[in-house]
Amino acid sequence: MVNLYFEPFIIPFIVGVVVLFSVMWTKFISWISALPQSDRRMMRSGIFSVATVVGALWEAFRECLLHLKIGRVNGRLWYMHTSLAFGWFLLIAFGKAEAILYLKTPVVPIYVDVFFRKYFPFAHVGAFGFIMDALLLFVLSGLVAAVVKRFRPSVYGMRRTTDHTLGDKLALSALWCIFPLRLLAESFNSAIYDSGSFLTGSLGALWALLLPSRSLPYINEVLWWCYSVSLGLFFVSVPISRYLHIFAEIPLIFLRSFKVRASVRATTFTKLQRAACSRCGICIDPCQLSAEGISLDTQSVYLLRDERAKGATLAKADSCLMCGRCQSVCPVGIELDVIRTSVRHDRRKATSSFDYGYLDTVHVPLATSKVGFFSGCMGRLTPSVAASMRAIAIRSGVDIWFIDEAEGICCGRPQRMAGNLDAADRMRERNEELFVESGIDTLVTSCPICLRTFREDYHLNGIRLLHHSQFIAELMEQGRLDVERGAASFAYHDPCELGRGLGIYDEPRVVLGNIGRLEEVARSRDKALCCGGSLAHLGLDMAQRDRIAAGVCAEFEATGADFIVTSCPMCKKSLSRSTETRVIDIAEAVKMAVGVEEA
Amino acid sequence: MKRYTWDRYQKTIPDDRFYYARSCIRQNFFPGSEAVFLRILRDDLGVDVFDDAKHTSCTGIGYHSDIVPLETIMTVVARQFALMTEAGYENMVSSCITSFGLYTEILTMWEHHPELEEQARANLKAATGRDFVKPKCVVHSSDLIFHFRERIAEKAKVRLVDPVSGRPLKVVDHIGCHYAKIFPTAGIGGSEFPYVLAGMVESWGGETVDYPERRHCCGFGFRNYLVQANRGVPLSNSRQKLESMAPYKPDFIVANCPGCTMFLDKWQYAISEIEGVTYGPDGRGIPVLSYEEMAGLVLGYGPWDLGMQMHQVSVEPLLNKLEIEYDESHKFLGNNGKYISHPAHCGL
Amino acid sequence: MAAKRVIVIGGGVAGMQAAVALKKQGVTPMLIERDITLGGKLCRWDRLFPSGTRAGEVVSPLVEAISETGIRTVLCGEVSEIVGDDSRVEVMLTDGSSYEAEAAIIATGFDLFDASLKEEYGYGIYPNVVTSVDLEEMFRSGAVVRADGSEPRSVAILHCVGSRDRQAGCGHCSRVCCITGVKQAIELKQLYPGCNVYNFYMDMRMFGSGYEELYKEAQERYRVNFIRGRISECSGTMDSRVLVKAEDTLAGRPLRLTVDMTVLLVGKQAPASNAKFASELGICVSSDGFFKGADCFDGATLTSRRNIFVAGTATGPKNVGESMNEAVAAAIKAAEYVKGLA
Amino acid sequence: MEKAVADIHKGSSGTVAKKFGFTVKSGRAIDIDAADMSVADEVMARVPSWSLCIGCGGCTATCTAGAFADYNFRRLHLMVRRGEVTGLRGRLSACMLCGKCVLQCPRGVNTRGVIAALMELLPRD
Repeated sequence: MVNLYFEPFIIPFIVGVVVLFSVMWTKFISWISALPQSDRRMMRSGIFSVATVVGALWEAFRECLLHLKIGRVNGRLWYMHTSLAFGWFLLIAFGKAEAILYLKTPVVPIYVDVFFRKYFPFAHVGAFGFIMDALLLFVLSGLVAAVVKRFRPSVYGMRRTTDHTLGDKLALSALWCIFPLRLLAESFNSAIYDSGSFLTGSLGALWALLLPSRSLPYINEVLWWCYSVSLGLFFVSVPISRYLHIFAEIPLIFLRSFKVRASVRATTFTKLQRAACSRCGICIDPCQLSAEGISLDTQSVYLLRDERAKGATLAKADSCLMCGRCQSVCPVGIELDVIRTSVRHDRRKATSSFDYGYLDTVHVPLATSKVGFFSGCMGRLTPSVAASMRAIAIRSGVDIWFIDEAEGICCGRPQRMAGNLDAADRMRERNEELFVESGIDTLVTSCPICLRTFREDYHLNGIRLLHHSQFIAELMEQGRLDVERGAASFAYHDPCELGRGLGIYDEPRVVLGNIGRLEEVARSRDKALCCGGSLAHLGLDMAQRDRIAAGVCAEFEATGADFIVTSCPMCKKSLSRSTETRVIDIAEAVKMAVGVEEA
Repeated sequence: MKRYTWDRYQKTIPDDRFYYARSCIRQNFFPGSEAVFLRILRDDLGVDVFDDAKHTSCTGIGYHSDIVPLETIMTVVARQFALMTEAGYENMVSSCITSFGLYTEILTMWEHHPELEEQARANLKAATGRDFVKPKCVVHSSDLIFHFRERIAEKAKVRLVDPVSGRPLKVVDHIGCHYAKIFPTAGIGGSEFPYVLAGMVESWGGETVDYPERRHCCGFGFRNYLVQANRGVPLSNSRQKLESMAPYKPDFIVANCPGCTMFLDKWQYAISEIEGVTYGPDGRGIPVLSYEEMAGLVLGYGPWDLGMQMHQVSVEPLLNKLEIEYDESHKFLGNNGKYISHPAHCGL
Repeated sequence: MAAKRVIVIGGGVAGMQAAVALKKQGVTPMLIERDITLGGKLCRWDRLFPSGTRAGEVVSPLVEAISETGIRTVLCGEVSEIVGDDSRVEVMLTDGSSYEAEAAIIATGFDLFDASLKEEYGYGIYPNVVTSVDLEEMFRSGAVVRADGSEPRSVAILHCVGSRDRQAGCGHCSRVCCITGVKQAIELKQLYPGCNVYNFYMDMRMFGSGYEELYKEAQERYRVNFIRGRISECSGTMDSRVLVKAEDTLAGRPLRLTVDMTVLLVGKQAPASNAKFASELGICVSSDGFFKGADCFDGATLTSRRNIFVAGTATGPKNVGESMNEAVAAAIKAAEYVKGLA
Repeated sequence: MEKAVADIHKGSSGTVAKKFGFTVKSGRAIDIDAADMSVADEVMARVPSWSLCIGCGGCTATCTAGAFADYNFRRLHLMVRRGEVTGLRGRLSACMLCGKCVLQCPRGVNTRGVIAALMELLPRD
C-alpha cells in the first residue's frame, strides 16, 4: 500500500493544488474544445507533427522559464522573471528528484518533496541540500528584484508599471510570502535537526543560538503551517489573478505553433490569450498615450484585465492608437490589436448599424492601365502624392490608372478598427467588385492603412498589392526610373501600418538611399513612433494628437535632415502640423530628385 | 402695458360728416356690427354718417387674390370717391380693414404716380361718365369709435370691469395687418404698438394684454383662406396666437377686421373639434368681439341685437361676467320670431 | 517765442493720450471735456477685452499724467462753436468762455446707439432687455441680476444692434461689439456657471489679436452657444422673461427660445457734434458720420483744415488700443504743424 | 338639428374628430425651451472638442459618403445640438468612418468621436 505520508499541515497546500488544477483544467479544456472548427482541424494536424510539438516545447521552455524575449529588451527585468520562474521550476524539479532518490520509489506524493525537510529531517543533506539552498537563494534574489520593481520601476528603466487590482495584490503578497516562509521553515527545521545546508543550516544555527531550544519545535511547526498556507493561498488565487498566465501561456504557445490565430470575432482562443497576460506592464511605457500622459489606464494590460473581469467599457477600448508598439514588445506575444478590435466589435454590435445601399451606385472610370493606383480617402487630402506618382509614371514610361481621383469608397479599415466588421465587409465587397471588374493586375496604393486591409482582408484573386514605395523601388530596380543621388538628406518615418503592420521597412529606405542621404532616427523600423493621427483612436482631439506628434517630430528634427519623409498620407498630415521642417511623402521626394516637371 | 413709441403715430380724425363705405364680408359674418356702428354714431353721438346704397365692394378680396387687376380696382375706388363727392362728403370712413388698407394704398400710389390717377379718372369717365374728388381724409370705422371713445365712456351703461372683484377685464386687442403694418403712419400707434383698440378698452375700464405673439398675424390671408386645402395655414397661425395668449386668461378678444374677428372666433371651434383643445378659463373658448359689438355692449345694446349669437364661441360667459341681461330663449329667433338656425358651438 | 498751444476736444482715452503726447512734443496742450470727469466711455466699462484688464487701469495712469504734467483741463465744457483759420483756432463753450490755440485735435469719441430705436427688441418696454452698456455697469457694480433681483439662468446676447442695419439707419460695422459679446458671455458664465448663454450673430468678426482665441475659449471652456441667425423680435412673457425669435440659418429652420435676460450689443454711432464741427470747419465726414481723414494711411488723423486734427473713435469705431495709437499719431502731426508755424 | 356638413369619423381617441379637408400644423420652429438636450450633453461630455464647431461645413464638403448618399454631417450634428434627434440615426448610417472630416475641420473637432458617440446614443427609429 502506498504510504500517503499524510500530515495535517499539508491540508492548505493540497486544497490549493486541487482548486488550482481543477479550475485550470476545466477552463482550458472548455476553451480548447469550444474553438472554431477550422482551429480544431489545425490543432489536430499540428499535434501529430513532431517538429511543431518539439518546436513548441522548446519555445515554451525558452519563454515560460527563460523569458528570452524579455532578455532581449531589458536585462534586469529578465533576471527578475527568470530567477522567479526558472528558479521555482528547478526547486520543484530537484525537490522531486531528492525525494524519489531518498524514498527509492517514483511514486512520491507531491507534498512530500515540497515539505521534504519536514518529513525527513534526518535525511542526508549532502549535494541535494546544497543545490536546494542555492536554488532557494536564486529565487529569493528574484523576489527582491520583484519588490524593487514594484516600488522603483525606474531601476528597470520603466517609467510606469501596472497598477494592480486588489485581487492581483493579494495573489502577489501570497507569492511573496512563499519563499521567505520556506527559508524560515527549513532554517528552523535545521536549527532542531541540523537538516539545512549552507543557507538554511547557517540560519538555523543562528536561530538555535538566539532562541531557547525549547521554543524551536513550536516555531518550526507554525512556520511549516504558514509555508503550506501561503502556497495554498497562492494556488487558490491563481485562477482569478494575473498568475493564471503561468499555466495559460503553455497551451497558448502550442496552439500558436499550430497556426491558430485570434480573430476579430472573438473565440475562446481570445479568452486563452487574455488569460496568458501576466500584467507585467511592459506594454505601458512604449504606449505614447501613456508617455504623453493622455491616458494612463487604457493600455492593453488594462483592457485585457477588464475583459477578464466584467468587460472593458467601449470608451476604454476606443482609447488606443492601435499602433502596434505594445504588441511588438509583449513578451507573451498576445495579438493585442486583434483582441482590442474584437472587444470594440462586441461592444458596438448592439448599437452600430450601417446602410451602404448607395455603394452600388458608385462606379469608377474606365481602367486605362493594368496598374491601378488607389490614393484612398486620406490620399485625396494629400494630392501632391498622386501628382508625384503621375510624374514618376511619365518619367518611367509606365501607365497608371488613377482609380479614385475624384471620389472613391473607403477601403473599410477605419470601420474595421472601430469594430464595425459587417460595415467594413460591405465596403470591401464593393471595392473588390470594382477592382476585379476593372481588370487590373497590380493595385498600388500610397496609403498603408488601405494596403493593410487589401492584403489581410480583401479577396482580389491574384491582383498584386504594392505600396507605392515598393512600386517605385521596383521601377528603380528595373532601371525604368533613372535617378542620380542628390544632396538632400531625408529622415524616414515608418508608418505603423506599413512597418509593424505589414513589415515593409526596406523598400522605402532603398528608394531614399538612391535619391539622397538617408538619416535613421533614434527609434525607427519596428520601434518607430506613431504620428498620433491614427484613425483607430476615436477619442483624441486635435490638441492631443499634436502633443503626440510633437514628441515624434522632435526626434526627427534631432537628425538635422532637410526633409522628414513618410509614406502615409495620415502621417504626413499629423507630422506637418507639429514641425517647421518640411514633411513630404516618399513619392514627392522621388519626384523632386528626378526633377520631373508636372505632366 | 408700457408703451414707448405709440405717441409718435397720431393722425387727425375729423369730427363729422363721413361717407360710410360698408364691408362686403362683415355684413355676412357680423351683420349687427355695421348696423350698431351707424346707430352709435348717429343716435348716440349725433355724427352725420351717410350710408349710400349705390357704393359697391371695393373688390379688395379679388385684388388680394390676384383676380382683380390694379386698373380695375383703381377705377372702382375712383367710383366710390365719385359717389362720395356726389353725396357731398369729403371724409370717408371704411368699415373693412382691407378696404382701409386699399384706399390708403391707392391714394399713396396716386400721390407718387399721378399718371395712375389720371388713368383711373379716364377709365371712370369712360365707364360711368362720373368724375371724383379725392377724399380729404380716409379713416377706418375703428378710428372713429376710438376718436369718440371718451364720449362713449360718458354714456357707458357697462364698464369693462368685473363687477364682483372690480378688476379690469383683460382684453386681447388684435389689429388687422392692413391697418398698421402696411402704412404705419396711417394707423393710431404705429405697427409695433397700435393703440386704436387699446385706447377704447382702456377708456372703458378694461386692460389690454401684451402676450408674446401679439404682433403675429391671425393668418387669414385671402389666398390662404379661399382655397380649402390652404386653410391649414390660417388655422395654424391663429392657434399659435391662441396658445400664446391662453396663459394670460384673457376675458375676451376684440379685433377690428372682418377676417381676424371671424377666424379667431371660428378657428377656436375648429381646433376644439380637431385637437379637442378649447381655450379660455372655463373650457368654452375665449369670446371674440368686433369693436362695434364691444362699444354696443358698453352702451347697453342687447347682445342679440348686436348679432353676437352668431359667434361660434358662445358669449354667455362674458355677458354673465358683466351681468348683462339677455333672454336665452330669444337667442336664435329672428325679428319675426322664426328660428334662424345656429352655428355649432365650441366646447359643447 | 511763446510755446505753441493745441486744444484737445474730448477727454476720453484718445483725448487724454493726445494731450499727454502733445506735452511730450513740447507743445502746450489744453483739454476740454464735456463730462464732469475725464475718461469718457471707459468710466462706464468694467473690464476690457481681450485681456480682462480693468478699465480703471487704463484711465487712471492717463489722468495722473495729465495732472502731473499740469495740462490745463476744462471739465463740463460743452463746445458750442470752433472758429479760426489755418494758424489760429478759437473754441467757444456753451458757458460763453472761449479759448485760443494754434491747432485743435477733435477726439469727441462716439455715441452709443439708442437701443429703444430697435423697438422690436423691446428695450425700455420689457424689463429684462438690457444693453451691453447696462450689463457692463452691472458687472462694475457686482450685481448682475434681472429686473426682479433674481439670478439669470439663461441669457441671449444679440449682436449687431444698431450696426449693419439699414432699418436703424446705421449701415456700418461697429467692429468691437462682437468681441464684447464674447467677453460678456464669458463673464456671465464665470459669474453663473449654470447659466445658458446664447449669442446670436450674423458674422463673428474677431478682428484683433487674441480675439479668435477668446472666441474658442468661450466655446470650449465656457460652453457658450453661438447660433448663426439675426433675431427678428423679442416679446415679453408672463413671468417677465423674453421670447426671442430667430432663424438658425445653419439648420435652415426658424428657432424660438425663452430666456431670463436679453443683452443687446449696441453699436457705435458718430456723435452729432461731428456733423456740426464738420460743417463749421469745412472738414468732411464719411457716410457713417465719423470724421474722414485726409487719407486712410498716413493722413488718417489729418483733415482738410491744416490745423484741425481728429483722433479716436471720432474717426470710426475702434478698440481702446487703436484709439490711443491714433491719438499719439494726431499729437505728433499737430505738434509738427504748430511748431512749423511762424 | 342636423350635424355640420363635414364628414365625421371616430378619432382614434374615441372623441368625435371632424375632418375639415385641412388640419392644424404645429410650427417648424426649433423650440429650445422644449428641446431634449440629453443626447447632446452626453456626446459633449465624451467629445469636449465638439463645442468648437463654427458650422463652416468643411466636414460635409469633404465627406466621402456625403458625395454619394443623402448625408450632411454638419447639419446632422447641429440638429443634435438643437435637441432634434429623431430620424437622424438612419442618415448617420451612411457614414464610412473614413476620417477625412477629422483632417478637414479647421477647429480641430474630433468629428469621428462625435459620430461614434452618436452611433451609440441616437435613438433608433
